[in-house]
Amino acid sequence: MTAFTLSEEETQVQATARAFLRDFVDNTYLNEQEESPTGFEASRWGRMRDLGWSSVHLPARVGGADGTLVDAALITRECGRAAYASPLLQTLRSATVLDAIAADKTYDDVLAGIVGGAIATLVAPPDRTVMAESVADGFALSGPPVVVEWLAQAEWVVLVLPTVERGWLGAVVTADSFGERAVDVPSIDNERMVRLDLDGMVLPSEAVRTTDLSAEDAAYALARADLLRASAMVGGAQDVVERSATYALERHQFGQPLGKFQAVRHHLARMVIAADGAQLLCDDALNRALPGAQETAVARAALFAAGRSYMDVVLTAAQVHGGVGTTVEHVLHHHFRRAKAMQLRSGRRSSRLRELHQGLVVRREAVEGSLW
Amino acid sequence: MTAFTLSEEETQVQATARAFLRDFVDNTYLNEQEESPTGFEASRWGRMRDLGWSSVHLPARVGGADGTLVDAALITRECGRAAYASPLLQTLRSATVLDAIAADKTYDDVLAGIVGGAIATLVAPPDRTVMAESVADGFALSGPPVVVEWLAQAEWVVLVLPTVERGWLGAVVTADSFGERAVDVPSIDNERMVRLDLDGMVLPSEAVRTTDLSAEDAAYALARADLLRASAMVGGAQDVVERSATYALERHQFGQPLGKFQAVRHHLARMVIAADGAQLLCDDALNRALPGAQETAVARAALFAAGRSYMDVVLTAAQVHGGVGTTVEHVLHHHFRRAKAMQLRSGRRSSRLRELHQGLVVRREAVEGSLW
Amino acid sequence: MKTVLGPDQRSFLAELRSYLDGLDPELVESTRAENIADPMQPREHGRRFLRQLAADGWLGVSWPTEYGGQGRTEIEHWLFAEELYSRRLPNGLLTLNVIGPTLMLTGTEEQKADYLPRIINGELVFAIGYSEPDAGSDLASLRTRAVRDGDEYVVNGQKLWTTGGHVATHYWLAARTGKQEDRHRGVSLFIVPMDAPGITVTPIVTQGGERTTSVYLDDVRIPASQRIGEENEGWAAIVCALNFERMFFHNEPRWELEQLADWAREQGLLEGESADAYALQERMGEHAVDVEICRLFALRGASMLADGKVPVAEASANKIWWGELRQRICNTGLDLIGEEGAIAHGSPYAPAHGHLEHGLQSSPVWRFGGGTNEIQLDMIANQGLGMPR
Amino acid sequence: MKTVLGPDQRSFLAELRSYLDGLDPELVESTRAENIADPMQPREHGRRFLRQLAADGWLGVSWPTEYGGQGRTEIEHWLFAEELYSRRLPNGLLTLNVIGPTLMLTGTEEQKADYLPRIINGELVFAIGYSEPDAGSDLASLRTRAVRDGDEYVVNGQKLWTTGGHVATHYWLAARTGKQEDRHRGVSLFIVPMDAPGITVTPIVTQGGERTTSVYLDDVRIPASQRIGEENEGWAAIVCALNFERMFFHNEPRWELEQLADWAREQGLLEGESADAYALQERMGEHAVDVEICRLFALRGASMLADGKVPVAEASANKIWWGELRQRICNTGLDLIGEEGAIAHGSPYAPAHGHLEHGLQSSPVWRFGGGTNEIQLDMIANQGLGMPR
Repeated sequence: MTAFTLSEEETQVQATARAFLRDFVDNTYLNEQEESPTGFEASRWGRMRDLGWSSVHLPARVGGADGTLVDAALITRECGRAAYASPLLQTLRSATVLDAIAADKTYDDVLAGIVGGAIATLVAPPDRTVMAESVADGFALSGPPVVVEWLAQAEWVVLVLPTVERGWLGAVVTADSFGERAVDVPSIDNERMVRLDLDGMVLPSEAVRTTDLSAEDAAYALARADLLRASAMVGGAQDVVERSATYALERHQFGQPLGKFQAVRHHLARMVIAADGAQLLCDDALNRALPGAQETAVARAALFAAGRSYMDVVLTAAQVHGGVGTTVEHVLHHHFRRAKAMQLRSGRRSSRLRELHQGLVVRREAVEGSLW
Repeated sequence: MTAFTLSEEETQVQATARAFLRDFVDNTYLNEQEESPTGFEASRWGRMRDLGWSSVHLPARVGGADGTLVDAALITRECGRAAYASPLLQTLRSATVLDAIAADKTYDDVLAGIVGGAIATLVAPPDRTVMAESVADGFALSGPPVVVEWLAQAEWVVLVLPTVERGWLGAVVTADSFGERAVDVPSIDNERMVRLDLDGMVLPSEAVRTTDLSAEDAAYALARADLLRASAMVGGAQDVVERSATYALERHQFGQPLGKFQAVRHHLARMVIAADGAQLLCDDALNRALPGAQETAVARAALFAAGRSYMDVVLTAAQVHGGVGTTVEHVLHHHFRRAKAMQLRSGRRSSRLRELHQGLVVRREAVEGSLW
Repeated sequence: MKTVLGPDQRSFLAELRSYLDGLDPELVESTRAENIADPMQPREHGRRFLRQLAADGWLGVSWPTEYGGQGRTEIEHWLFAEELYSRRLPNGLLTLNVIGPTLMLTGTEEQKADYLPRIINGELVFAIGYSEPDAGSDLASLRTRAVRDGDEYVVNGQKLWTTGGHVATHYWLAARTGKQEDRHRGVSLFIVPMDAPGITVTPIVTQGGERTTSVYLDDVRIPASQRIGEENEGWAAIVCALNFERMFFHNEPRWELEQLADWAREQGLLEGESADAYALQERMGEHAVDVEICRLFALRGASMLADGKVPVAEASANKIWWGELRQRICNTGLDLIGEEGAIAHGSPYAPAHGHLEHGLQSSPVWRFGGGTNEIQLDMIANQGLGMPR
Repeated sequence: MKTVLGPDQRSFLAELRSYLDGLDPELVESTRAENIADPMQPREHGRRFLRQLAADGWLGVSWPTEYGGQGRTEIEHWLFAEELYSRRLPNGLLTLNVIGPTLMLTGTEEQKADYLPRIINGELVFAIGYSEPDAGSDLASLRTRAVRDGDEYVVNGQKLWTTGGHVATHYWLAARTGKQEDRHRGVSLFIVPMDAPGITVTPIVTQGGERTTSVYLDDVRIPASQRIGEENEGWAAIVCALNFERMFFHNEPRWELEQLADWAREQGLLEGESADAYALQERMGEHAVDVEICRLFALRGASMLADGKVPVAEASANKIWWGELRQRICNTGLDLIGEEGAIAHGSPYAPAHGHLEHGLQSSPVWRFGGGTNEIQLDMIANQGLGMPR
C-alpha cells in the first residue's frame, strides 16, 4: 500500500518486469550465476535490451522509450525483489546521469550505445574522495582507491567528479582505459566489483565532455541515479517481508504457527513499518524527481531510508527464519548480503546523515515541496 | 545478582540506608518536598549527618568513618532507589573530590565541616566549558553559564577547573560568593538547581588551595565522585524494574496478567538486562576505584552505562505501566524525570562517548585491569 | 506515479494560509500559548479561536455542506489539520474530527440535527469516556453500568483518563447495558451533558503537566434518545471513532525537530564544524529523514480516507512511527544539549524553549495513548499480514 | 565489595599465558587461521593443537584430578576459555566444555571411564544431534526414533544443524524412545560413533561460510550401554548440556572491535579530528562500554558456577548481550567504513581484515543459535522475574 498511484503504463512495466524475472530467477539460479565467471548471462542481457529496460527512460532521440525515472525505478525495484544481479543498475545509473548533465547532444553516442545494449558503469564516489585537477592534456585525478560495480564487464565508464578549479566534470572512457588500476575484488553480494585506483591517472581532454557542471546539478543528477538503487533496495525489502510473513504462517513450533507468537508478530510488524517507510519515501522522491526539479535532498533521504530499512528487514528476517535463512540454499542469504552491499555503496553513513542535515534541516529543501 | 559480593559491613550500610528511607519516603512525600520552599527537610539532613552518611568514606582524621567509596555508593544507590532528592549526592561528590585532590590536610576544615553536617556542592562542568586563568589577585574564570545542584542550599562550593596555564585548580568558596551570578532555575527532576554564570568572576587567591593538579588526577577525582551518581542511577533503575515486574503480575487485561503477554515479558527482560549491565559495570568500577588507582575510563564507562540504562528502563516502564505511570500520583514520574536529569548532568552524550573512546579504545585503560 | 496532492490541494492550502495569516494576532498568540502548554483540550482562548473559525466558515472542511461544512475531501481536511498543527493552533480535536464524523455515520436524524450544527459552530466540546480503572487496553471489559428505567438509563461507575473532562460540555460515554461476559457485545454508547446531576470530575495531573480527569457517575440519568445506535451495539461506533482518532497524528515531530534546530542555530552548531556540531548534524540528519517518513505515513492515511477506505494497519504504523519519533527527537535532542537540558520548561533558560524537555515528559502517552503500541503492532500483524490472532 | 578475581586467578592466568606464548609458532598460526575461518569445528590444526595442550596437561582446567584434570575452579576454567578465545585458538569447544562435564554428572561409571580420558586427551570430537527439520526452538517435538531391539536400539530419522558433523568422531544424539505426545518425557540420549553404519552426513553451507551438516540416520544400531541416563529421561542431560553451552560466550565483541580499531588506526581516524573521525570515535566509545558490560555478564556467570549455582536467566542475558553486540559492532563498523566495506573477506583489500564483513554474515546465528533470543528473553521473564509462563 502506497500513497502514490501507478499509471496504467507503469503497472504494465512493473508486471512485465516481475513476470520476466520470475520466469528464470530463483536461489539456485542466483547461486549459479554468482559462481560463474561472468556473474550474469549475456543472453538475458540481450533479452533485457530487447525489452528496452536499460533505455526505458531515455529520450526517443537516442532510441529510448521516452519514459520517466519512475519506469526505470520500477524495473530496478523488480530486480531488487528478485535479488537479481546484473550490470543493469549501473547501466541505468550511468544513463540517468549522462541524460541529466548533457548539454544538447553531448552524450548521445553513449546513450545510443546503451539503447543498443552496451553496458556502462558509473564512477562517482559517494564520499567525494576523488578530485580532478586541470592539467595540460586533460584532468589529473587524485584520491584513494574506489570500488565500482561491473566495471570489468562494461564497455563505457562514466565519471562524474569534482574538480579543484571549479565545478564538476563529466567524462566517458572505455573500460579498458584503466589497465592495472582496476583489480577484481570479491563483493559481499552477488554483484561484480573492482577496486579502482585513480590516483595519478590523467583523463584525456577528449574524454571530458562536461567541465562546467555546477555542484548542485551534479548532485541532483547523481541523486536521481541513486534513486534507482534506492528503488532496488525497496524491492528487496518488500520481498523479504513477504517471505518472512509466509514463513511465519507455514512454520510451526510448539504446536502453532510462528505468526501466533507475539514476539514474531511484532518482528514482522516492525518489518512492515520499515519497508513501508522506505517505499513511501522512495516513491515520494521519484514523484518529485522531475528533470531539473533539484529535489536532491528528498532523493538522498530516500536512498538513506531504503538502505537502512533493507538492512533492518534482513536482520529481523534472519531471526524469524532461524537456521534455514542462513544457508546458501535459501534466497534470504542473497538479500542479506545485497542489503549490506547496496547500503555501503552509498558511502559512509555519518557523511550521508550530515549531508541530509544540510539539505533537510539547514536548507529546508523538503519543506518547500511537501506542504509541511 | 551481581558478580561482586558485599562484605558484611557493606550489607549493613545498605540495609540501614534502605530502612531509613523506607520509613518516610513515598511518592506523596516526594511530591510535598518538591513543592516545598527548600526541597528537603533540614531535620532529615540532621539525621543523615548523625548516621554519618555524608562522611562515611572520609578519613578518621577529619571525623569520618574511614569507609570506602563503595560505602558511599551504597548510600547513594539507596537514595536513587527511593528517588529521594537531597543535597547528599552533591555533598558526597564534593567531599570525594576534595579528599582525592588534597595534598596533606589542605581541605581538612571543609571535610570536617561536612562531617559536622555542612552542605557542599561541586562545580566541575562535565564538558569542561569553564576555564581559569591566573591573574594578579587569583584566577579569572571564563565560559558559558553552568548548572549546579543545591548551590543555593550549600555552605561550601567546591570548584575543580582547568587552567589556561597548566594543570587544574581546586578551590573552595562560600555559597554567598556568587551573588546574582547564581539564579534559581527549575530542574526536570526533584533536585534543586541554579544556573551559575562564572564568566568574568575572579576566584580570590585564598580560595584556590590547589593549583598544580594534573589533568589525570583531576579526571580521576571527578570520575570517582561521578561513580556516586552512577550508583544512584543504578539504584533508580533497579527500583523501576522491580516495580514494573510487580505491576505486570498485578495488572490484568484480557483476562490475564500483563506478564503473560510476550511483548510485556520481553520489555521486562530487556529492562533486566539494562539494569544488570549498569549495575555490573558500576560495581566493577567501584571495586577498582581505589584511591590513586587511576581507573578513570572504567568509572566513566559506568557513569555512561548507568545513565543510559536508567533512561532506557524508565521509558519502557512508562510503556508497561500505561496511564497510571505518568500521573504525579505514581512514583514512576519521579524516576522518569530523575533519569533524564541525572543523565544530562554528565554533559553531552557524544562528548562522553568520544572521551570513552580515548580511554577504552585508544589508551586501552580497561583492558589492563580486567584480564581481557 | 501520482500523488494525491494536486493543484487543487495546493490552492486550498494557499487560501487557508492566507485566511489564517489574517486573523487577529492577539487571538492567535494567546491560543497558541495555551495550546503549546497542553494541546489536548481547548480552553478559554482555544474555544474563542474555534468559534472564530466557525464564524468564518472554516470548521468542517470535509463535512458535507448539508451539515454546514465545506464539502471538500479528506485530503483537504488533513491539510487543514496539519496546517493548524504546524502553527500550534487547535484544529477542532476530538469533537470536530472524531465525534462529528462518527455521529454522521451512526447517529439518528434527531441526534444529527441536535449536535452537528452546534459542533460545527464551535459551541460544543466533547470528552470521551471509554477507559476505566480495570479497562485500559482491554476496553471490552468495562464495568460502568447503564440500567434502563423507562425512557431513561441510570448510569453508575467510574471512568479514567477522560482528557478534557473539566472543560467539556458533553460526554461521549461507553457503558455496559448487557452482561459482563458478553464483553464488547454488551456495550452501549451515550451522549450526556457534562453538567448532568451525578457526574463528578476529578483532576489527574500528569508528569508532563497535561490535565486529564477521573469521572465518577452516580445515578446519572440519560434519556434513551441520547443513546447512539442500538442497545448493546455501541461497539461499532467506538471502533469507528477510534479509526478516526488514530489518524490524528500530525507534524509534531517536525515541530520538535525545529525546536532543536533553533537551539543549535543559537549555539552555532547547526552549520558548525566542531565535534559537537558534527554529532548534532549526524543525529538531526537521521531525525529529518524520519520526519519525512512521518509525513508520508500520514499522507497515506489521508489518501486512503479520500478513496473511501479505512486505514487500519496503516493507521497503526502511522501512530507508532509518530509517537516513537517524537520521543526519540526529544530524548536524543536533550542528549545533544547536555547539562543545560536539565533546566525545566517554564524557565527562560530552558534550551529549545523548553519544548524538548516538556515533550519528553509528555512522551509516554504518545506510545500508549489511543491503544498501546503493542496492540498497534498486533493489528499490523493481523490486518496487514494476515497473521493468526 | 569483592570480585571473584583474586591473586590466585591472576597468577593462574600469568602461568597460562606464559605456556601459550611458548608454543610452536607454526602450530599456533595455522590453528589460528583455521579457527578464524570457522571457529565452530576443530579440524586438522585445531585437533593437533588440542592434543598438544592435552599432552602438556592444559586441557580440563576445572576437571577433577581423578579424570586427569587440573582440579581448579570454574573461574580458572572461564579464564582459560577467554584467553584462548582472545588468541583466536580453540579451547576444546563442545567436547571438552559441554559433553565432558555433562557425562561427569549423568554418565555411568563405564561411560565415564570410556570417554572422559579420551576427551581430556584431545582424541575425541563430539557433534551434537538435537535439532531436526521440525524441531528447532521446539526441541521436545523431535521425531527421530530409537526402538529397543534386544541389547540395542535401532535409530531412524534426520537431524539438522549438526555443526561439525563432518569432522566429529562421536555423535551426542537425542532420539525419541517414548510417545510423540509425551514430548520431552519421551526422549533418550545416546552416544554413537560418527562412522557407525547407517549414518550419512551431508554438508550445509551457510552464508558466513561456516559448515554445518544434516545427519541422516538409517537403521543405526546403538548398544543400550551407550544410552546416557535412563530410557525416556534424556531431557535432564540435554538441559544440563544446554546450561553449559550457554556460558560459551567469550570476548568476540572485543576482538571485533579491535579489528575496527585496526582499520581506524590505518586511516588516521582513531585519534583524528575530522568529521569522520569524530563519528567513528563516538560510535566506538559506546561499543567499548558495551564490550565491558559483556565481560561482566560473562564474569557473573563464571562466578555463579564457581559458587555451585547454575546461571539460567543470567546466562540468557549474557548470550543476548553478546550476540546482539557482536552483530552491532560488525554492522555499524561497516557503516563507518563505507563503500570499501563491500569488499568481501578473503580479499587482501577487505577493510578490517574482512572480519567485520565475515562477522556480519555469521551474525544471524549468534542471535538464534543455542536457543533464539526470544526464548532467552522469555527465560529471563520467567526465571529472573517470576512472570507466569
